[in-house]
Amino acid sequence: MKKECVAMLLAGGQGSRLYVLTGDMAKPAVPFGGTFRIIDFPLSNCTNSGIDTVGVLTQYRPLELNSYIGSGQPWELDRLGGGVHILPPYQSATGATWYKGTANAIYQNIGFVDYYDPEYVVILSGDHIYKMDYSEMLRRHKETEAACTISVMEVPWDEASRFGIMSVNDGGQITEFAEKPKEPKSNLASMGIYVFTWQKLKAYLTADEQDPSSQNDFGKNIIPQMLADGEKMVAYQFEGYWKDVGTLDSLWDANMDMLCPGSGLNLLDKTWPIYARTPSCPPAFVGKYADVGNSVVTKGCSVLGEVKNSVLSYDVTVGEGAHVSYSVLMPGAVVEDGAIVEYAILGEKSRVSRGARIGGAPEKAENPDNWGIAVLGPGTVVSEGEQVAPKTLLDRTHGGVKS
Amino acid sequence: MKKECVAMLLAGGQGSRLYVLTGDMAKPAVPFGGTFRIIDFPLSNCTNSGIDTVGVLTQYRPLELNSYIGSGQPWELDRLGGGVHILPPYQSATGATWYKGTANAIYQNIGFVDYYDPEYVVILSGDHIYKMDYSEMLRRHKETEAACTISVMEVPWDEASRFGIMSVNDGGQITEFAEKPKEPKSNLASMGIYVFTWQKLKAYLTADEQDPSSQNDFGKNIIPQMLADGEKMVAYQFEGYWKDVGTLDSLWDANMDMLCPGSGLNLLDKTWPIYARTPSCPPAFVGKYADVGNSVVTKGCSVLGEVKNSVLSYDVTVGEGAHVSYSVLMPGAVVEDGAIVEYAILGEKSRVSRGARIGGAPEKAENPDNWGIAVLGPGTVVSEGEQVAPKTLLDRTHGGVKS
Amino acid sequence: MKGMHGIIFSYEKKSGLRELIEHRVHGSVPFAGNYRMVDFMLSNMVNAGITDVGVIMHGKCQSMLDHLGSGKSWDLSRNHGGLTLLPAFAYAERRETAGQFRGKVEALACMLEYLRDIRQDYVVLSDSDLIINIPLDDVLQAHISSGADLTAVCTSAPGESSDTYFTLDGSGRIVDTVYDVYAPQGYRCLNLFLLSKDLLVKLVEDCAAHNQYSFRHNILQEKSKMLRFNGYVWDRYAARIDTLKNYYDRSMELLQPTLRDELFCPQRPILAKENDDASSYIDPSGRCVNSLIADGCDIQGNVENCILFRGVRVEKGADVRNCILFKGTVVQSDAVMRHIIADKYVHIQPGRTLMGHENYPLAIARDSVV
Amino acid sequence: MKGMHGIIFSYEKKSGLRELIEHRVHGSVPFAGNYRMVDFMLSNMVNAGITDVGVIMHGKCQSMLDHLGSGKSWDLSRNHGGLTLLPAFAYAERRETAGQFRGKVEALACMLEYLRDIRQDYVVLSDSDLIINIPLDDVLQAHISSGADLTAVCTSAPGESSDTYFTLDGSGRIVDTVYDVYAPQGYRCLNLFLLSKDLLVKLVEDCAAHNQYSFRHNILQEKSKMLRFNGYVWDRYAARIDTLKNYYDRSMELLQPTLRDELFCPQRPILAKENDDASSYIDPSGRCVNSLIADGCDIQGNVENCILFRGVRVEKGADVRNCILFKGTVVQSDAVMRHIIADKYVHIQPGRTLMGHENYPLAIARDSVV
Repeated sequence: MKKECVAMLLAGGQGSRLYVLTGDMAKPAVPFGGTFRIIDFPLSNCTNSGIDTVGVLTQYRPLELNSYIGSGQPWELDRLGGGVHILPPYQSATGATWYKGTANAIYQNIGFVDYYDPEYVVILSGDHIYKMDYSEMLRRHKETEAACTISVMEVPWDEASRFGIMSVNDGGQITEFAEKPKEPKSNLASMGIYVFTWQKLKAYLTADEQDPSSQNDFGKNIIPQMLADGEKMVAYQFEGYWKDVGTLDSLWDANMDMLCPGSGLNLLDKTWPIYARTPSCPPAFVGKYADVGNSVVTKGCSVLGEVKNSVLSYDVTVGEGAHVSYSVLMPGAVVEDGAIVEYAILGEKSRVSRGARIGGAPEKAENPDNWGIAVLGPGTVVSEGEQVAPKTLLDRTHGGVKS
Repeated sequence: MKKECVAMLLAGGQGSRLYVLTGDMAKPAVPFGGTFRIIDFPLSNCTNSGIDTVGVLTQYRPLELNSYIGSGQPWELDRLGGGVHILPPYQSATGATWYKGTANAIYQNIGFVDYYDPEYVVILSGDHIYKMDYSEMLRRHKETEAACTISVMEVPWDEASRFGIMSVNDGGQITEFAEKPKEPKSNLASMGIYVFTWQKLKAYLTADEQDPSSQNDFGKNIIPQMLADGEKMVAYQFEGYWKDVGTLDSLWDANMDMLCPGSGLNLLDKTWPIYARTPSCPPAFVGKYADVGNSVVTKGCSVLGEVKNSVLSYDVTVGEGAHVSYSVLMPGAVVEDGAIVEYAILGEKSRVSRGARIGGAPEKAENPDNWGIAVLGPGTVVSEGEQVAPKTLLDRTHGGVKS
Repeated sequence: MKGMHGIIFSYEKKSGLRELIEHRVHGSVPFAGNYRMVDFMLSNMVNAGITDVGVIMHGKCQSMLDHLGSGKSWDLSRNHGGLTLLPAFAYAERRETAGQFRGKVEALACMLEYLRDIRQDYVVLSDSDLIINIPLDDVLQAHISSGADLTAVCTSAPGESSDTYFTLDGSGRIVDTVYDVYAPQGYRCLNLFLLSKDLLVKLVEDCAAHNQYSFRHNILQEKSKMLRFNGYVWDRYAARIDTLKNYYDRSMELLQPTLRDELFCPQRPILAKENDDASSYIDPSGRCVNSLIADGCDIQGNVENCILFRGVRVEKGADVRNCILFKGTVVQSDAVMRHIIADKYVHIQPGRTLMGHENYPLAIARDSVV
Repeated sequence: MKGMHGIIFSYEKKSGLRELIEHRVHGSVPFAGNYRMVDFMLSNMVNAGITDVGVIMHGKCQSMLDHLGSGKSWDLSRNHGGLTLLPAFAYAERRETAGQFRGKVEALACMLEYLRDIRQDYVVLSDSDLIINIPLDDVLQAHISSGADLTAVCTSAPGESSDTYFTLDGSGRIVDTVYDVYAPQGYRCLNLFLLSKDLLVKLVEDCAAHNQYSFRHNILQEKSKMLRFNGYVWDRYAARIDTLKNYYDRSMELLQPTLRDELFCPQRPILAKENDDASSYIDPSGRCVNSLIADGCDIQGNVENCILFRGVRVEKGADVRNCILFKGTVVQSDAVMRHIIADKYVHIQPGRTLMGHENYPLAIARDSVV
């Protein structure tokens, strides 16, 4: 069973910064952009790039992710001799450990990769929204005969200190790597997408595992070590839309980008399709007195009220006289008659009862510095007439208010 | 998603008593009877009994089992809203633990069961060879309105002290349960197959979890506690072939039972089919000078020598002049020209080189008390002319000889 | 094995659906934005626990074949049973023609071997173009408890004069069956029947032996003397669609929430084939009201009282009212459309005007550029 | 997208396979114990990385339809591309007959829309009954590097006089194409062709416009003047089977290990449809030698020089030699069989004797009780 390239997807942990939304699921299973979940992006990128073997590394409530991915059929990853496999930690004859870090997660699954005996491995992250042809990056990796190719993109200079920054010479080779440098020497930020020559990576993973002081992390340990050892590290410059949606704010931002033609995120474009698993629903219904503008609606929706600048996932209901703006409504969310939802994320099957009010516009905030989007976790119910202030996070217990 | 009945399959741990054969896989993935693996029996029983939702609990190297089960298609368990799911331990918001015992494994997956909101749960074990209609047992459970129905079978009185023994009154109700009693009061042994009313079981699992002294085991804790509390416990008497194949000897025995018309284990019988996932191979070839008797052969086999009273799985090769008797040859095993294999189990892709000799007949043993079957682990190679004595266990390192 | 087996008739017949069935059989005509007509009956069957369904095909069945595929979308892709496609090749060969079956019984007679091998006790027979969401397990319960030999689902809502009508007595027994009537009378037959497998095989054998081919004449009318045929009255949403006008009206009805709730009740979901469409985008510059909108649409213009299938694009300034636009229709800027049914991939160029009337909606053939 | 697209012709034609194709097309005739003939070409395609395959069907294709299903067994069940079944309904209707295509080009002309939509650069055309295990990616490499417009796979092993034969020049170019010859000469065409999608569409359009329908005459012979057609010589195992005798001989050959190793090389596995059979049991009372035995057999009697398909039962005292027994054949006690090809579920009663001859093997029709 020989494959040229296998993808390993770090579906990651609990997504603590998204915790209100991930009470029941792994971060990559969080809904995005109406029809999708975050993990649809790397999986569809793999399929469209001709990579048919993907390992998904997760240790946090894999059940939801497992049943979402299933046989991999929506992404054409239900292949004999390949396909998509969920890889939780397991007990082996020599013991059992949870994944200690991103590098350790791959280390623990060397056996899986070796089964396919690939030349190259692509390491992906489960919480990025982007469309990218990995085969182009792989082609460049082969051309330059690099040990590791890292995809990078230009970021504004004033934001560069928030990223892992690469200094690159004229040939595109990486000369220096600095994690969140105070004084960045470059504005090329790592996107956390790597192509490795597998035998090289395997050697470094094995060595890293022997080092008790290591955090077993790609960014902190493996990449710096390879650079220090003088391995050939090449930067692959990506142009296009890319966003890390690891925080509630960035998740909301990315959803809003969908509604902005200039953002570069066009999900109706079919040349690089993103696939998803969705239930069967009748088409969306927009009512006689509805007023929908600059918004997306999805099958199963019923919109009777006003919806502006918002993303409605499937099975969402917006009642008569309700008003929704600048908000993300996840599958099954219900906004009852006359309720108002502004600058908010409503989790799956959450419910805003009649006349309640969630969030508010920044321009109306009393203290603009303390303003933020309001978030309801999955299944959270806000009762009739209740007010939920901006920046409030509510989960199902409706206790844990954090502001 | 309402199901009347969900099955939970305890695919168990490392199978330490089978360890030479399970170096790379969970016990239920061990091959059996030519075309099958052990887990095919409970899975096929579920399908044939009309149960279409099965959770498989495992924490030991789930990858092999995972890719064997895949979408569940060979067992018709690739159902929308149901099907077969592998359930490894996971990290939840409240922490992460490995499965502490059989009851704890179910306890950790209460969420999975509740998702299907069943009336009843069938608890199965992953290392039994038998054909059983669970729907009959379920029917009896409903008729008697029991909290728990335990399937039992009569064992010879002199073996009863090796089993969990049930005392039963005239109405079939269990009055007493004794784990491996010295002086058994009955010869009805528990087969480790339970039907529970789910709400009852859930309550007992939750209570058991609170008890720090509990081993969180069905046989040791849950069943005795329910009996002590006066819950209605009913015995369901099974008649037919059943064997626990948790040891090397019993695994070999059960394979030999296939060749014995009186044993009750007839795998060619199609009225209760057992399904399996097997690779595509050409038909078995039996050579011009082959001599095959009272044996099974499977696709992909090539038999040029003598094979008597043996079970040959797929892709097995027996060379010219080789002699195989009273042995179990797992997929891909090779017996080269002139080699002799008697009373042995050859693991997957193991190889017996020319002129080597594995095992021996009990009647020829120097010390009959110390005789036993010889076992080669998966991938083990025995070199030319080498002798492997009866009762020897060899694994791939070919070091760990144990006799 | 107990339970029901499904048989769906999907061969062509004389039809008033005109352009819509130029390249399709009835059952594969798109309906209600996300679906093909046959999805409804398949979903009814699957929701009632049916695992084995045979689809009898004839004529232009490429679109049906492509649509059904392995049956995976309806959970009917199985190693044993599941979906079986039954094209009538042998039949066409025997009659040395590619013509139509003369009747349902003739179609069944061609599949006798298949019928004899059915492993369930009861068989549900249905056309492929009945739009309904009915709990077939309830029909089975009624069939069994009534002791009837055959149960026919019917409705008190009148239809065409060419339909079949029953007269029921107080016990629900069909005491008279008529068709080609002067005016609708009694209960209209929905061509959805339930009977035991054994009786079905016997009836088909018997009819075949006498060169009888019509289900309604040779079975419903003639056998009702010796056997007990019952009616099961269903007065919720049920549509049998034979004309464009009919197609248009029954589609537009679905803009009423109550009817939609009847047809798409969440306990018995209607399963469609999966697709990869993203959510639909509605621009602020248009007005989009009282419409059903499938995924993947890009709506920049006015859309009012419409049913939009997947991937429809309505450009800025276009004005589309009371229309049904099939998959991939493009309406360019400033075009005006009223009472139009546009088949797949119709392209309306900028500024064009197309007007039908409520009483006479117009259909535009697939791939047309206007 | 680069790469190849597969097209398999699976419609009936005049045939010497008699009983074996009474209820089947060629491609679904069982072969080599575990397989149907079409499995070989499908596996060749899949092993060369082909993801999209169209199967052109006509006539008695129910068995083929059932066999292929969703294409899952060959990893061809895909949301995009994968296996497409192309039954020639529209064609039969247009000609108002259920008759055969007059030739391959006519069949292709009926599928022109499909051909134009092919998303790969190259197309492999093959019959469904070619038994071969050939690396099609090597053929593609040869095609590209030779600069030929079309590459035809051929063999130097002679066949029937009705076959097509090529004369190749030193560069591999086909300089002459003949058929219906007095005696085999040159390289025999295996009806396996590779050419670019664009050229295929152009050739088919051109032929259709001139009412030309024969691939070998109108394309191989007539177009070879203007275009460069090359031969790719394949001299390992390759069987095109047209007669019972031929079927028997090419099957029995597989008892030779070397030929079997060529056809079933592990680098390019031949994929069959999954089945649920247990291992075969061989009783000590019989003698079972030099035979191929599929799973699920129960062998109590003598079996020598045979090919046994799945689920065959040979009872005690029966003596079966030089026979090919299809799935589910039962040979009861003390029956004697020589040089027989028994179709599926044939039942031989106790003590019966059936004898063919090596030069004239006899076939027993499906389900016969002897």
